[in-house]
Amino acid sequence: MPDMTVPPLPPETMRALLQGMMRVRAFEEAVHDLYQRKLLPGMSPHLSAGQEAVAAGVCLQLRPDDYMVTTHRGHGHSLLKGMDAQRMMAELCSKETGYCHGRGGTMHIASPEVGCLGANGIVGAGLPIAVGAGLSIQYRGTDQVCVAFFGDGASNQGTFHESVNLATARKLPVVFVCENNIYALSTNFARTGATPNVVDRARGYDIPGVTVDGMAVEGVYAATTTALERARSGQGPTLIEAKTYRYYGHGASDHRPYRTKEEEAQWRCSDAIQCYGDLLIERGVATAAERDDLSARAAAEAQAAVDFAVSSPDPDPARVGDYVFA
Amino acid sequence: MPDMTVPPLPPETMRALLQGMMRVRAFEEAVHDLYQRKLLPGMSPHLSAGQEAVAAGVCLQLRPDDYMVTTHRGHGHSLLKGMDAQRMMAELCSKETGYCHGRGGTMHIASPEVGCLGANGIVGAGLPIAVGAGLSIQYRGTDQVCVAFFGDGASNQGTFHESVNLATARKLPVVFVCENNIYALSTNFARTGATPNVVDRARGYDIPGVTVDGMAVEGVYAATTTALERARSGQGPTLIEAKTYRYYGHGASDHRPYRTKEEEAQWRCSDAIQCYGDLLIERGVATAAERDDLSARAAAEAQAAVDFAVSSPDPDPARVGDYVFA
Amino acid sequence: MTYRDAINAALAEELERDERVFLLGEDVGLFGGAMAVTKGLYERFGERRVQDMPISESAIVGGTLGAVLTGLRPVAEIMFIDFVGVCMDQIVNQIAKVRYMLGGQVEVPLVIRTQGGGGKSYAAQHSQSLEAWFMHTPGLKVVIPSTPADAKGLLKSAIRDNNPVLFIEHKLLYNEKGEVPEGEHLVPLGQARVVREGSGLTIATYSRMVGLVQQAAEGLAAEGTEVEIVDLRTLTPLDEETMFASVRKTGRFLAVEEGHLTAGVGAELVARVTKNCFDYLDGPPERVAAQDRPIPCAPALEKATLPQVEDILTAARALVG
Amino acid sequence: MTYRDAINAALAEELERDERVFLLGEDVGLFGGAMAVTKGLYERFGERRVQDMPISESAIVGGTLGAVLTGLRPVAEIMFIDFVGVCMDQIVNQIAKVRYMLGGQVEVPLVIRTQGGGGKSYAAQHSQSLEAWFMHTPGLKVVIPSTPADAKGLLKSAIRDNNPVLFIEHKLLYNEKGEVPEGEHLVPLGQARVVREGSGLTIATYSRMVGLVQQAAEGLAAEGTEVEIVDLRTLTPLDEETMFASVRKTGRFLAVEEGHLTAGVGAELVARVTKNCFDYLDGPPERVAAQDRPIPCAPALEKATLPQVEDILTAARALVG
Ligand SMILES: Cc1ncc(C[n+]2csc(CCOP(=O)(O)OP(=O)(O)O)c2C)c(N)n1
Ligand SMILES: Cc1ncc(C[n+]2csc(CCOP(=O)(O)OP(=O)(O)O)c2C)c(N)n1
Ligand SMILES: [Mg+2]
Ligand SMILES: [Mg+2]
Repeated sequence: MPDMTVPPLPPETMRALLQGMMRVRAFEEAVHDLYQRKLLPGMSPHLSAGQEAVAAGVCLQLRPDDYMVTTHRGHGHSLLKGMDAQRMMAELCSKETGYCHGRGGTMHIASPEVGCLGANGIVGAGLPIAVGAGLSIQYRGTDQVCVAFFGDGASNQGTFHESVNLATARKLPVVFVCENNIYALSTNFARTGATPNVVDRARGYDIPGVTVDGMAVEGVYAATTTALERARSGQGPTLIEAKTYRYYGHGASDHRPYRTKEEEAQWRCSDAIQCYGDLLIERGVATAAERDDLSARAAAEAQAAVDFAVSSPDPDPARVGDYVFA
Repeated sequence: MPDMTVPPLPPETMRALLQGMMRVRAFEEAVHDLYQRKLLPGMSPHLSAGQEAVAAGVCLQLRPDDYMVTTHRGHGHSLLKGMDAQRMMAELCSKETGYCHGRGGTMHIASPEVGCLGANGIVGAGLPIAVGAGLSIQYRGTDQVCVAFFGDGASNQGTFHESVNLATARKLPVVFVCENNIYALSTNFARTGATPNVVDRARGYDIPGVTVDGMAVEGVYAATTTALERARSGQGPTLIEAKTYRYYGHGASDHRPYRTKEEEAQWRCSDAIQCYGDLLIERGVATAAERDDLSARAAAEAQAAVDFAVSSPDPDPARVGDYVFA
Repeated sequence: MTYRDAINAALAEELERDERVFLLGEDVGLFGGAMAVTKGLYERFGERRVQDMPISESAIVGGTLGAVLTGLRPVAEIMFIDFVGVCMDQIVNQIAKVRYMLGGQVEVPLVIRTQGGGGKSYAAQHSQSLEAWFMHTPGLKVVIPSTPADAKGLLKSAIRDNNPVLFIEHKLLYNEKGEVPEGEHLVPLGQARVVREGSGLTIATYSRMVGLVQQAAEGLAAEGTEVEIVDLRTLTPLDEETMFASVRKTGRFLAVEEGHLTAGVGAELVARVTKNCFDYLDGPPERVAAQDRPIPCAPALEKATLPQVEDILTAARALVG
Repeated sequence: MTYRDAINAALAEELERDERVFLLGEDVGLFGGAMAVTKGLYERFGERRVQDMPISESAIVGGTLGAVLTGLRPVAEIMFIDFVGVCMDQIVNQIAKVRYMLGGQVEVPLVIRTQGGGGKSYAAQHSQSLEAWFMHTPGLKVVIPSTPADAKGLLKSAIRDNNPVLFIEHKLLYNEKGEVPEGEHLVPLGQARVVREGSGLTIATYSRMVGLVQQAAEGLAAEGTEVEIVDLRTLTPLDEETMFASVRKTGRFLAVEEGHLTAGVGAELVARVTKNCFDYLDGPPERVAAQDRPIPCAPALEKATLPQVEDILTAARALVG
């Protein structure tokens, strides 16, 4: 749990965190809506609604020259690391104007230019890539950091071990952030993990393992600050486990027989955006009107992204052969 | 370190341990000699001379119906789990009378019949197979155990993590025995592992991690006894790390530039066979003559194995196509 | 009965028949499988016989080998064939080779079920047809059914086979319906099926492409070309004789596959046909396959990458023209 | 200069030339590589440029991709090609596809060096020739040199290429000697080399088999058959035109490879030659390749499994006979 003695965040940071979460939520809801309207071809997108506090608490304090590697559930991370909502949405709709000119779709959104090194369709496969970025930072002698997001399910892949071990052995500036939303598709982590928590694994590498409430953005933020400092100062990786929840199913065809309506309702009670908005009002950092305004702006961004995506042209099949080789 | 309050072993067990180590040493020296004489085709064998206390301390207390999975450095484990020295040596010489009719050679010696499920040419690849044996034991509801040997280097492979995690999550009767001989080929574990010891990893899975002096057979034996009991009684895996040393290079072409003559000499001072022989004489469990006799019998077994192997026929090329499919 | 239900029935029957058979994989239990293939089996057979596994494909696949060596007959599921990259060593270096490396000491009765193929805009890591890699791996049988009846009959045979079998389903076939014989329906591994007889052109194919080739054949029939379609059903063992017999009759050969062209299955078929039927050939055999590039997400781009009925028609017309 | 020294020289020159180039792999530093290929580079360039890695092939190979995406040009070593099974996903799903999946946003200038092949009785997991898998993987270049000069010139080109290259050495060639041009010697990727001219038969091959084919060609010359030998040098891109031109001249084609026959490289070569040179062919193209079984340890069995000069002679005689 985050150290409670840290000084309070500046009000503009608090508002930025709230806004960041709202932007992700609005984006994901818009994606969901597009998918329901059959405007989004391909695999039903893996939505991160419910998990916004992790994306905001981590990504909003990354520098533009920091790196981030994400997963199949990576829209929120990518958006808050600095990718453009419109080009993201266009990619989700497989349009020519998307980041990948429609070649990638939901699972392959990336923009190395802004430090987003990639989502991934293979569980756990981003972790070695993040370590490679860490090797590169060390090689080049900069004080950049690479954050690697992964899920509770991914922590059971061999790549998790190889990556954390190498990063630790070499004291690489990599921060491993596990979004433990309890389930890997349908499978409860309790049924497949040796220990109750992913963070317990940190003990095996002798690195700091920090558990945070993934619905409480300031805790995520504080833990990340510490981990980033540690990484930038050459002390090596940290493993952060954010306990969180995805509101939707794994994908659209998942009717969630593996969890109860009560469980879902309970998590929604601690909704990161609702609670943090209330808190900021209570603290006097934002008024109800300001909150509504942030929310409206997030909705407008998402809507503009949808409009852009929907009205964008499809990629030209005549150019399907572009980009195989450089 | 092993619990020192355990009752002393019966004298016949002590003598069996000494004899087991001598048998492995004699076997490995004979293999070395054959290789030098160019009677052993293929890759220069990975000899376990120096590491005999681990093979003896673990394998001599396994039941015939227990299973064992080993590595590229597995002659000792296989011999003491119950494989026949002559058929092993014949396989090493790629002869028709070898366990694998010459198809396998040093890295693929196995005899599932006596519970030796296989050596392996791929570092870390035996671990999932051992876990599969564990799943099978649990499925069949017996009280068998599977021991999985692996090296310090192998502990950096993804398969290590997947295997220990699954075995722990399912409380499988698998005992993981790491022979940490400091080096993976030329690479010191200190340069590639996150923690100084392989056993530190046990903490990440919340299983017992036991370090033993791999040159002291009774310590290995005691730690294994505890681990086997735990496994048989359904409490799941143990990770044992035996600190040991290989006397020879990784293979014959390895002139060991990565370690000093002093280091080698120092380890030889604590030679498991020499020291344990001295100890048994001191304890009055064996006389010098008995020790010599055990040693002579080990040498005779190895010599008989060599004679058998050298005089055995090569496999018939006309039958090279046998055994691809059942 | 659908292809999905046929596979489910085969699994249920073999679980029922042989206590040594069990299933393992990600989300195969409670959830019934990501493709809903194992629905109801967990409820019926319990968690001992239908085991949910962590996302640890190497442990799952290597686990099957450990289980086989100790007396069981596991059937594992890898959710997408695209994921084999994370457990390739266990499939090709361990499972496929163990019997030979051990000089015949063991039999290896295990099945790895997986599904491949594109057409759903799932992009480069969820749309592949990788069977050529495994056809190039001695020691492994490769089964790849196109119909519900074959899916059931071949899977039952695969489970009873004493060799490792990679059983490749197709994601676009799961909802396809077809007649499936009741009860003990076994299709032997290594026998191709002549789907349609004809004298103008031989097309060898398998899996989803069988349906596309059938569509093309109807169009070609209207143009006066009678196509003989050979559904290979298993790539290892390969029933080349059925192919050769057909080519000796038609004098023309086209291989159609969904995998990438270069070094794909079709190359092997063409090489064998050319060698064995050279004097019967009116012209060079042709291939239709996926283009040599990663499979793109956008529907129009995916369509331009994977073989379409139109591509088959074009190739066939060129062959007979 | 030996093949080994030529590779070492290429690495040294490229490390010298470009600060973004670095080496990583198991035992490549202090020890100089399991095959002694990187000897002296650690001493000369230091541990930053020549990095020893844990036995974590997925992290090594995936690590190269992370390094590339952040501005470097890594050269990784996988000790034996047989070990690719443990990092196949990173090679085929990540590295080979990333440029395409990202719509051309990135270039992927990395090299994975490895060595394959048999002939040393190293048995089934240390003797394989797996290039066909990678030829079947769009997005990856596959380079496989047969001589010291090519090893040097192709490796330097590979390191300067902005695409991922799998560079496959052969364990039996390391001690082979040959002339190597001094200094800046570059061999472009995608250009085959005509090793020997002849009008009686075209043999396309690569890597160690080039030497065996040369031996066979001498025998055949004595029998009156002049063989034209094409060393492909790179499988992707494939210089098919050089092959076709030769076949149009000779009318006969033989593909020789060390990998397994079925769905191997030769199948692709035969399929292309048949298609493009059908009217020039006097008879069906042939293939010589490893038998379809795991590679056995015993020397006599290994010999009966891998292609020998005698096998090439037999196939060639049948073709011209
Ligand atoms: C290697 C691999 N195995 C399986 C899958 C299929 N799959 C995709 S997402 C997923 C669940 C991942 O769970 P987790 O890591 O917890 O992430 P979450 O979906 O909960 O965000 C699975 C099994 C895959 N894509 N790659
Ligand atoms: C996946 C894989 N990577 C690399 C190798 C090459 N290799 C064989 S043994 C070895 C060192 C293994 O070290 P360790 O596990 O400590 O066992 P030891 O040799 O010390 O007994 C290496 C790198 C291999 N066989 N397989
Ligand atoms: Mg999860
Ligand atoms: Mg070691």
